[in-house]
Amino acid sequence: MIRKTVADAQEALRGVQDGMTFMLGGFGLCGIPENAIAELVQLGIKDITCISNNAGVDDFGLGLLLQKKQIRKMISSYVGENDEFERQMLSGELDVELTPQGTLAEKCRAAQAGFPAFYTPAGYGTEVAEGKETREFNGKMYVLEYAYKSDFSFVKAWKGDEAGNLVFKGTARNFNPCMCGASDITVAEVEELLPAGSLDPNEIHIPGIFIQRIFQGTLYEKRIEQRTVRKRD
Amino acid sequence: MIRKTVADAQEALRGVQDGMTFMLGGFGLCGIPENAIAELVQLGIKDITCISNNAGVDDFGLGLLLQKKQIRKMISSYVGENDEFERQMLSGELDVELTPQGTLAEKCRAAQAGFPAFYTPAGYGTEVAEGKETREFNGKMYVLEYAYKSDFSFVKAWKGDEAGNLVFKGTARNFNPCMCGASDITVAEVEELLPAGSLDPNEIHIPGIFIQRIFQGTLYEKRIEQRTVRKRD
Amino acid sequence: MLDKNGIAKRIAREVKDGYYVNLGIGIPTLVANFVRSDISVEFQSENGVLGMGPFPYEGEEDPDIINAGKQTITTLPGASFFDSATSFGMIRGQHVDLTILGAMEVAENGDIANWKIPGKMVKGMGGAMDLVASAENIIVAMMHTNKAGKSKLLKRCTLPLTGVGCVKKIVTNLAVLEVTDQGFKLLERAPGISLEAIKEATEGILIVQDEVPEMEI
Amino acid sequence: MLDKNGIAKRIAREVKDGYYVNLGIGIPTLVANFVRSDISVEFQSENGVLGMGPFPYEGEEDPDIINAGKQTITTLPGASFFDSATSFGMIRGQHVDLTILGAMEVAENGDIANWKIPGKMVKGMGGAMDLVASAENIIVAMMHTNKAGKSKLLKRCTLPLTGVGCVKKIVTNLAVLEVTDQGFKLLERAPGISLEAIKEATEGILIVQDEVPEMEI
Repeated sequence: MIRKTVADAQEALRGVQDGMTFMLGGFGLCGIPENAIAELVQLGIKDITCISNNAGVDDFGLGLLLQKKQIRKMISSYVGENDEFERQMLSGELDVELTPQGTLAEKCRAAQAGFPAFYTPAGYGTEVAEGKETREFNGKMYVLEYAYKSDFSFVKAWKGDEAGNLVFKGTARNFNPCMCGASDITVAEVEELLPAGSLDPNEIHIPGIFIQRIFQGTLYEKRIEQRTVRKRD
Repeated sequence: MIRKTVADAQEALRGVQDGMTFMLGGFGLCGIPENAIAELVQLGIKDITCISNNAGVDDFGLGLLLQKKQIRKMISSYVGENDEFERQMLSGELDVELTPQGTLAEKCRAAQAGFPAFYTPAGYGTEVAEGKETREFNGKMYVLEYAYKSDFSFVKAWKGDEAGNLVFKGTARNFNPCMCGASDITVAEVEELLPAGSLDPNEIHIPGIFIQRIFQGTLYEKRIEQRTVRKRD
Repeated sequence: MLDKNGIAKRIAREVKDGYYVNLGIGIPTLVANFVRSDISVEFQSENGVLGMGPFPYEGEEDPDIINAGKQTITTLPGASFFDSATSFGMIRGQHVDLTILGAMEVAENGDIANWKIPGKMVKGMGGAMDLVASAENIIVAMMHTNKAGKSKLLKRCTLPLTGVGCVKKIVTNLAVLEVTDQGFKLLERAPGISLEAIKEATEGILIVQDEVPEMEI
Repeated sequence: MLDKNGIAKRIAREVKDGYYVNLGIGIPTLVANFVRSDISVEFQSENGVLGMGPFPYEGEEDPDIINAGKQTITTLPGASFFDSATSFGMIRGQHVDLTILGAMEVAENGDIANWKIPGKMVKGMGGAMDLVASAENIIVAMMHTNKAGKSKLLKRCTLPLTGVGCVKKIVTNLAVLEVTDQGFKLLERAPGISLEAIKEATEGILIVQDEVPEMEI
């Protein structure tokens, strides 16, 4: 068994530098790598390019990095719910590249699985496809999209083991599995870090081969964006 | 919940016809859809094209269909361990298309996920790439391979539920998940068929949306090809 | 004239037994409330869940279980969770039978715009571009006119497109329309709405054949 | 001259701490037996397992747990199972650090042939084409000559190729060689094997610089 455990976020983020490109898991505030984000704020790393489906909210998630103006460019599919984001984008401080959500997921998965590029119908005929190669297959038009290249992936899982194997919970899974192994270094933070052999090999969502460093995160806030409930009858 | 359960192999295979193309899961004899194969033998369907990593052994797996000369064409990555296969191939009775194993898996996954084609480095510069489009990305050469089109996928899982959700065991998983939803109709046979709600939604390997029919198989032989053991100390 | 619930109620009648359905944010979300209880339907949310149930009871919200609108949800028996690549595999691979989404504009050729107002609003397309480019069966749920009273059913979209030639059916507060090669074909009128009112609110070509019945909802 | 176990033993020294390794059928499989016990290594098998252990004890064979050679195996703590597309994602994505496989022929330009003898044997390439096209670090384990005594280290392969320009290192019963732009560079001799014997058994260009030490195994 190849051990991937590191002590904490500080050790896990060793090597991050200004100007790097990061992939960050999560959908909205669900399943985001809270500890890695906090450490990036702490380190004050600047001029970051972030590949992440969303940009957090004003005071949580990637919003924390936006507040400190650490992000130079966001690559996302949806960036609503964030006034500071909008302000920086409209003022030109922040570069924003909007990408269809399925394309974003597959650009990560392509990087993970060694595909240089892929054809998707999403965005054909729209400004997203401007300047991109297109091609017809079976009478339908597709756009050629390229795999992302990035320096670090920061993902969040529910349970993990020393070998780097990961299990996710509910919809906190989202982009996290696709980003594992899609960067030079993948850092996984987990709510519960277990000895190797604790997880059933059948139930592992992401094998440890895709992970370089794993640590047990602390103080998860798991903020809810839209608390919707129904009354008991 | 959308029910996918059918009574047995007979009902599950309704609609299969001479000349059709089938995907069949399994690696060697591990994780093969034994009940579906037995039913295809029973029905005497002819001129089949089979997409399957292997072709079984003389008297088991797809070998049973070869014995009865029901297969017109095999698309596989490895076809050793089968004398009747070799005889039919050399005599020209059987058409054989050999495909790199990773390409085979991805041609199934592409069909499942709506990708018309993909670029892989496998086979570049070999006879497998003859007549195929090639392209350079980042200084490396890739071959354009197309998604398979097929009529039925026959897969075998360990546990399944009424909604068609599947869980596989060990290396009996192999090609089975990639073939789900990759044909017009996907038929899953399982060792244990459970009521909806019995499987933890986190632990489902293949969601039921990819499955049209599911049934509990019977009399699994699970033959071992290479029984390798060590002595107790 | 229908309200949002009325539109959702009418669309719910398009949901057939055995359908997997993806519901967009806004009016489409309401459709789930009106689907007949005697048919089997599963709702997919592109953030990675199939078999969505109702909102949780107070105090039972799980931050790890949300829909694409970031709302806390529950799951029903037979549900499953999966990653984003698999989720869009379902969508791109046309395993989802029906997609219902909102729009800012729809053109008579089936083009749709719903993600950007240049210089004003840029929230992003989310999964909408994947959904409209892949789905075989797309229904748009929207008001017939915008807040300024201008038609949203146009000859050509003026806003940046989400997808081209993809919309099949539109249900508005005034009418049900089908997108055909010739333009918007009027199928049904909302209760009490005249043909004239619909004509006036529709900028694109409106095709009216025979009697146009009132909706049943 | 080394026997098969000797070749495997020498190759085992190329396996470094922290490596994920894919072992082909035949001699490569034996390598697992000789890897130092004080380093951490995980074996991947392309049919969908990472963290392979030894063969099971008699009576404990599980037909659902095999390796790519269809042999019954066990798994070690930290193991995982996955599907074939994910497995080749690991391989294509270069997450596997070292690939060791057999060959029928290797050429001085790094080409390899190991899947087909026209008119005689066509078992198929299995995962070999994916492995050699993707891996950054490929070691070939084979006899230096074939049964007829002909060299298997050639100027050009005569059999249908498995991959082009991909082999980096070769360990045979006679020698350890590196594939360079100039040809096969002789790195080590098997115990008791003369330079002359290696030259005679090598059809391709053999580069001999300085003293060539005997292998340590």
